Amino acid sequence: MAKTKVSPKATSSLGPNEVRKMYRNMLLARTIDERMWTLNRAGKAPFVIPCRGQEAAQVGWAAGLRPTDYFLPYYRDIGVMVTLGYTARQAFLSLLGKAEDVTSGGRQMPGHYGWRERHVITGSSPVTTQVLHAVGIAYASQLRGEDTVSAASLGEGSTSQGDFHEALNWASIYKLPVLFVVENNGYAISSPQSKEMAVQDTAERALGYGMAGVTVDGTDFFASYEATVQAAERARRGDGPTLLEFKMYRLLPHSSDDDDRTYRSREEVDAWKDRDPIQRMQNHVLEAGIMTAEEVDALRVEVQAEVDDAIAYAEAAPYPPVEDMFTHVYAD
Amino acid sequence: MAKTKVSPKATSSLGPNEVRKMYRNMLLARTIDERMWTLNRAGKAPFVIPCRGQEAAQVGWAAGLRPTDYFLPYYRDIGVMVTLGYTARQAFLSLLGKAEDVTSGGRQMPGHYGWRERHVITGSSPVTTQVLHAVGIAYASQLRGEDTVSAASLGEGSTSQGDFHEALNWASIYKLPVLFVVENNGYAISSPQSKEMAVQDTAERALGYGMAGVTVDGTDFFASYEATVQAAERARRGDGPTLLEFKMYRLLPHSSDDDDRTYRSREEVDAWKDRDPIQRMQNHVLEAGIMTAEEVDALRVEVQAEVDDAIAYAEAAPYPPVEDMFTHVYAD
Amino acid sequence: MAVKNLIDGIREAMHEEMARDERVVLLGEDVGKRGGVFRASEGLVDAYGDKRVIDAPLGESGIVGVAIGMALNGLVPIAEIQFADFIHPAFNQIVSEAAKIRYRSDNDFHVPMVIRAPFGGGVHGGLYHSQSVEAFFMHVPGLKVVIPSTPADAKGLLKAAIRDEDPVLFFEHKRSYRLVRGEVPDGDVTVPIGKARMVREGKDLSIFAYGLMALYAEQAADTLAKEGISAEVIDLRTLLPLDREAILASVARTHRALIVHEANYTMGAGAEVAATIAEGALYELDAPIRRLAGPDIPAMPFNTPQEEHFMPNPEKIAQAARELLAL
Amino acid sequence: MAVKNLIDGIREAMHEEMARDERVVLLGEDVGKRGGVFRASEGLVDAYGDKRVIDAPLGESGIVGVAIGMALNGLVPIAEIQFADFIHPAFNQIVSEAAKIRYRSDNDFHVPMVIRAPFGGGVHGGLYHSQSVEAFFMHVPGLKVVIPSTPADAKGLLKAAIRDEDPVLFFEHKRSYRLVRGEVPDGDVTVPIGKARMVREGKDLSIFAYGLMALYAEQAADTLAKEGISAEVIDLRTLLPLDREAILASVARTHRALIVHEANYTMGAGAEVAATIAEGALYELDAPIRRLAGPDIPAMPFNTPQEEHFMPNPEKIAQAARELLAL
Ligand SMILES: Cc1ncc(C[n+]2csc(CCOP(=O)(O)OP(=O)(O)O)c2C)c(N)n1
Ligand SMILES: Cc1ncc(C[n+]2csc(CCOP(=O)(O)OP(=O)(O)O)c2C)c(N)n1
Ligand SMILES: [Mg+2]
Ligand SMILES: [Mg+2]
Repeated sequence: MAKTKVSPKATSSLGPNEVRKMYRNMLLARTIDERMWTLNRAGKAPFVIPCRGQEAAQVGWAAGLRPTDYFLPYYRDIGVMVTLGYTARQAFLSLLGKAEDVTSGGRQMPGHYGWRERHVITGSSPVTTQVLHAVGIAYASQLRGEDTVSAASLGEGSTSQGDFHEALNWASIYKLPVLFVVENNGYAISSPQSKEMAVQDTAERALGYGMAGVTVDGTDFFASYEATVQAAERARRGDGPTLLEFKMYRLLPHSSDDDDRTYRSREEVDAWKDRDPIQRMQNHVLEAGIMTAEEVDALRVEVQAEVDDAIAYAEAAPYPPVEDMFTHVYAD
Repeated sequence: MAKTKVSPKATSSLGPNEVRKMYRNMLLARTIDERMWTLNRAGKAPFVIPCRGQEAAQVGWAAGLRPTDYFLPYYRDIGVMVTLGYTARQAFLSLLGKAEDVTSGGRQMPGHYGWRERHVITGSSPVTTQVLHAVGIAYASQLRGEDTVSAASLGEGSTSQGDFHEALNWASIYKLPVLFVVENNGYAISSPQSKEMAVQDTAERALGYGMAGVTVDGTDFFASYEATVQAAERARRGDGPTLLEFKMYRLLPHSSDDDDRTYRSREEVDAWKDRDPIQRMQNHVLEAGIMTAEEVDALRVEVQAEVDDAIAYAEAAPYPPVEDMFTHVYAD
Repeated sequence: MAVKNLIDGIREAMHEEMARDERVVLLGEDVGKRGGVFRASEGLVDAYGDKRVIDAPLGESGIVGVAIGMALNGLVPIAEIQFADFIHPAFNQIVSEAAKIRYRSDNDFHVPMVIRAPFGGGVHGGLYHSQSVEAFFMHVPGLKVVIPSTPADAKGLLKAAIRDEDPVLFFEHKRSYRLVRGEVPDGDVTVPIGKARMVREGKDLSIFAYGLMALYAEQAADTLAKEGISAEVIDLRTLLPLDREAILASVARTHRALIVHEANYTMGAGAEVAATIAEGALYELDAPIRRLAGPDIPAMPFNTPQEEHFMPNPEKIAQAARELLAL
Repeated sequence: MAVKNLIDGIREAMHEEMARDERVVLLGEDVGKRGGVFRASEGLVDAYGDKRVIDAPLGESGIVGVAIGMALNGLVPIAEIQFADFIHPAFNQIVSEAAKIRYRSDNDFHVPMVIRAPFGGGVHGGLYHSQSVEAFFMHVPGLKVVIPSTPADAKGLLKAAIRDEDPVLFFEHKRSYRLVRGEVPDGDVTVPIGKARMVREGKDLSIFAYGLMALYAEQAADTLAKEGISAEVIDLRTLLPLDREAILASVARTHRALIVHEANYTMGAGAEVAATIAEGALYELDAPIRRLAGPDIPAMPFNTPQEEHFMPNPEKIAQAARELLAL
C-alpha cells in the first residue's frame, strides 16, 4: 500500500452540533493547559506537560474512533482525554496528585492517562512501550472476531525507539486492527525532526512494513478526524494497520521544566502561531455559520468557569492516605 | 534513494587468480561445515551452526571490502571468516573450545567470531546487537575523516529486532559509512520469512529510512561481490549506508540441535539444492575456462587435506587452563 | 502417578490450561510447528491452532509487549523467551510495564501473564546459552519469580502461574528438562506460588537452593548423611515473593546456613537470603553464612573444563557443608 | 578550592576530559544545544562541536549500542541516559554487550565508556522519574557501578570513570545536583573507583550509604552525636566492585551495621552489604543487621505525602540507628 495524503475537506460527515462539541473539546483542552501553566508558575503544581498546538489532531483522532475501541494516548493528549469525557476536575485532580485522580489515584505524574471505564489503557513514562500494547490488544480483538480497533499515539521522536519497529512489524504481519498515531510536533524536547529521522514525513516509516501511511495536517480538526475514520474503517474491514501522521507544532516548551529558547528561535515559534488549531476551528465555526461570535464568547466563559471550579475543587481535595501506597502491588 | 536490484554479471573486475581464490574460499567454508557436522554426529563436537547454501554471499561480501574495513559477521559466516584468512585449524580449534582458539580462547560457542588483527569485531549470541556496534564504529571513522567502512551481517529474521531499527535510523540520519548485510536464507529457525515481515524483500525495510536498499541473488558469488563493492563505494563517497539483502536458502537445519523436518518439506529443500552456490561457482570456473576439471579435483583434495590436518590438530590441542577463566573480567 | 521428565510437566501444564481456558495463548519464537527449541510446546499448535500458539517475529521486547497488550484485553498469554539469556531486550517491557501496571493504575488494570524461559548451564551453551537471570527480577516488586526443580512442581507451579492474576516469570533449568525425572500427579493439581518446599529435614545445617541446584543439594545431603551429617534441604521454588518464614524457621532449627546458586555470587539470590537471615535470625547462627555460587565472571565459558569449574555440583556442595560445620 | 554544586562537578569533569583527550565524546538525548535536561552538559557543544557532543535520536538501546561501537573504534564515549528509569531499553546492550566484550574476546577487545544517568527521588518525579536502578547492575561482572555523593567526588570519580578501561555506570542523584554543595579541588584530580569514603568515624554503629543517602546519613550522625551516639558513616561510592574490606573493617570497629538506600528493600545494594557482613564478620556483630530502604512497591508515587513516606531521610536514619542500638 502506498503512502497517501488526505486533504483537509470533508467536513460533511459531522453535523453542526457535533462540530460545536468538537470545538468545545478543543477549547477545554487548551484552557486546561493554560491554567495548568498558571498553577505551575505560581508554585502550586510541580509539573505540567502541554498540549498546545496539538488540540485539533487530538480531538480529531479520538472522535474518529468508537467508545468501544481502545485508546493508548501519550502524555500530551489532553485533547484526546477531554473528547473521551475527561472533565476539568479530573484533569486538575491528576495534576495535583489527589486521591480522586481517575488515572492513578495520585500515584502517577500528570499526563499518564488510564481510565478503564472509557477504554483508556494505563500509560507509563518510558516512551513507545504502549504501541506494543496496542498491538497485543488488537491481536486479542482479532482472535475473538470483534470489530474493535486499538490506537496508540506517540511523538515523532518516539518513533526512533526499537519498540516502534517491533510493533509495526507485528501489526503488519498479522494485519491487525490498530492505528499508530504520530503527533508530529517537530521536536523531541530539543531535537528537531531532522535529528530523529532521515525522512521528511514520519508516515514514510510505514513503507518498510507494507503498511498504509498517511500524512495529515494536524492543525486541521476535520482532516484529522476524517483520516482517522478512514483508517479505522480499513482496520475494521480487515485491511490492517495504518500509520497516521499528524503534522503540527509544539507551541510551548516541552514541559514546565524546559526552556525552549536554548534551542529554537522566537521567529519560528511565532510563525506557527498563525496556524493555531483553536483559531482555525473558531474561524471555521464562525464562517460556516455554526456559531455566532456571541456564542463563541459565551462558550469561552463557560469553559473558563468549568476550569475555575475544577481548580478550586482539586486544590481542596485530599491527598490519598499514606498507607494506601502499599496497596495494589499484587492482586489482594 | 530507491530500492534497486543488481543483476548477476560484471565478473570483469576480478582476474582469474582472484576468482580461483574465491572459489577456494567457498569450497573451504563448505568443507569445514561438512566436517564439523561429521564431528558433531560422532559425538565429538557439542554444537555446529552451518553456513551451507550461503557461501557465495559470504565470500562475496567479505571480498568486496578492504582489509582496513571493519567486519561484524554473524554466526553463520564461515565464508566471511575464511575470506579474511581464517584457517581450517582456527575453525576447529574454536569448534572444540581449545585454548588456541583465536576468536575467544575457547570461551565462546563456535560461530562467535572476533579477531582483532583482521578487524573482525567480537560478537555475541543475542542477535542484532552488532548492527548498532557497526554504526558506532562508522561514526568514529567518519569523525576522524577516515574512509573505512563497517559492515554487519545478520539473518532476515533478526531484522525484526528493535536494534535493527535504531541502527538504520542512526546510520541514515548521520549518513554513516556502514553496510547492513542481510543474509536472507528464508527462515529464522522454523519461522519462514512471511512470519517475520509483511514485505517480500527485506531490502524494502530500507525505504522507511530514506536509505539505499539492494536485493541480490546470494547464491551468485559475482552478484554478491559487485553489489558490495558498489555499496562500499557509496559509503566511502559519503553517500551513506546501504541495506544489502542476499537471497538464498539455508540448506541444513538451523543448527546441530535442530530438526527441520518438523517445519519444512524435503521437496522445498531439494528444490534449492539446484541453486547450490558451490555448484554454481564450479560451473562458472569450468565454463569460463578459469580452471580445468582436474584442477577442481586437485583443489578439492587439497582443501580436504587442510581440513583433515586441522581436525587432527584441534583434537590434540589443549583446553585452556581452568584458572584462566578468571582473567580479563576487567583490565588488569 | 506416572514418572515423567521435568519438561513433560511444563508441556502438560500448558496443554491442560489451554484446554481448560480458551483465553490462554502461547507466543514465542518457534513455539508452533517446531514445538519450541526444547520441545516444550510440542503438539500444542496441532491442538489449539496457530492463532493461540503463535510463532512470534524475532524480538523479545515485542513478544513481551504484545503479551502485555493481550493480557490487557482479556487473554492470558504465556510468552516464551527462547533462552533466559535473551530476556534482556524485554527488560523494559517487563520492569517498566508488566510489573507496574496494576500499581500505577491504582488497580484499574492488571496483566495476568507468564513469561517462561529456560536458564542455567552445564549444556555447553557458552556465555549466552547458560545464564541465570533470576536475580535481576527479584528486585522488582509487582513481579513473581518462580523456578521449579521437580516434574511435579514444574507442572503444578506452572498451572498456578497461568492462573495467577499477576505477571509471573517462570524459569526452567534447561539441563533439568530431561535429566530430572519424578512422579507427576494426574489431574488438575496446582502448587502454590510463594511457598518453599522442604526437600529433606535435617539438624546440622540448612541448604537453600532452587532449580537444578536443589536436586544437587539433595544429592549432597545423601552423601553427607553417610558421613553422619544431617543437612536440611530447602527448595526455595519461589524467589519473589521469597518465603522468608521458611528460611528463618529452618535456620532456627539448624543454626547454620549454606545457600547455593549457579548465578553469579555478587547480588545473586543468596544475597537476599543471607540478608534475611542476618536481619531476622542473627542470634540463631552458630557460624557465618556461606554462599556457594557461580563465580563473578561475566558468564560461563564454553570449553569443558572451565564450564565444569563454573557449575556448582553435589560434591562442591557437600564440601562447602563440611567446611561450614568445621567453623 | 571553590564551593560548587554537585552538577558543576559533573560538568567540569566532562569539560576537562573532553579538552584533555579528543577521543572523548558525549552522546544522549538533548545533550547538545539544550545542554541536557538537567544542564549537566551546558556549554559543551559550543566548546567541542556537534560531532563530539551528539544529540542522539530517542532510543536508549541505540545510544548505548552506538557508544559501544565508538569505544570499539578508538573513541571514549560518555553516553547519557536522560533518566535512570529509561536505562531499561538499553539493558541488553549493557549486560550482554558492554559487560562481556573484554571477557568473551579473551582481552582482544574492550570498551572504555561511561554511561551516566540521573537517578533517585524526592523531586515529584512519580514512578518513572524517581527510580534507583543501581542494584540491577551490581549483579553484572564486567561493569563498574559508581555513585558520587559530593561535588568533589562527582568530579574526581567521573574523571576516573572516563579514564577507566572498562564500562562504568555512573549514577547521579538528581536531587543532589543543586542541593549538595561542597569544595571541589581545582585541576586534574581523580578519585579512585573501588574505594569507599570514610565520611565520619564512629564507634557505636556503622551506617553504610551512597548518593543522597550518604549526605542524609551524615546529617543523621550529627543528630545522633548530640544524643551521645557515635555513628560511623561510610559512603560506599562504588557499588561494583564493592569495597568489602572497608565494610568489614568498619563493622569490626563498631559491631553494628545499618545500611541505607532509596532503592527497593528486596535485593537492593543492602542485600549484598548485609551478606558480605554475614559471611565475613559475623562474629563481630552485636546485633542483627538492619536495612533501611525504599519499600517494596513498584516505584515512588507522585503525590507529596506518599513520596515523602517513600524516601528515607535523616530523621528515619537516626531513628533506625537508635533502634539498632537498643537491641
Ligand atoms: C524511553 C524514554 N527515554 C527518554 C524519555 C525522556 N523524554 C520524554 S519526552 C521525550 C521527547 C519525546 O519527543 P516526541 O516523541 O517527539 O514527543 P513530544 O514530546 O514532542 O510530543 C523524551 C526524550 C522518556 N520519557 N522515555
Ligand atoms: C535476542 C535473541 N533472541 C533469540 C535468539 C535465538 N535464535 C538464534 S538464531 C535465531 C533465528 C535467527 O534467524 P535469522 O536472523 O533469519 O538468521 P539465520 O539463523 O536464519 O541465519 C534465533 C531465534 C537469539 N540468538 N537472540
Ligand atoms: Mg515531538
Ligand atoms: Mg534466516
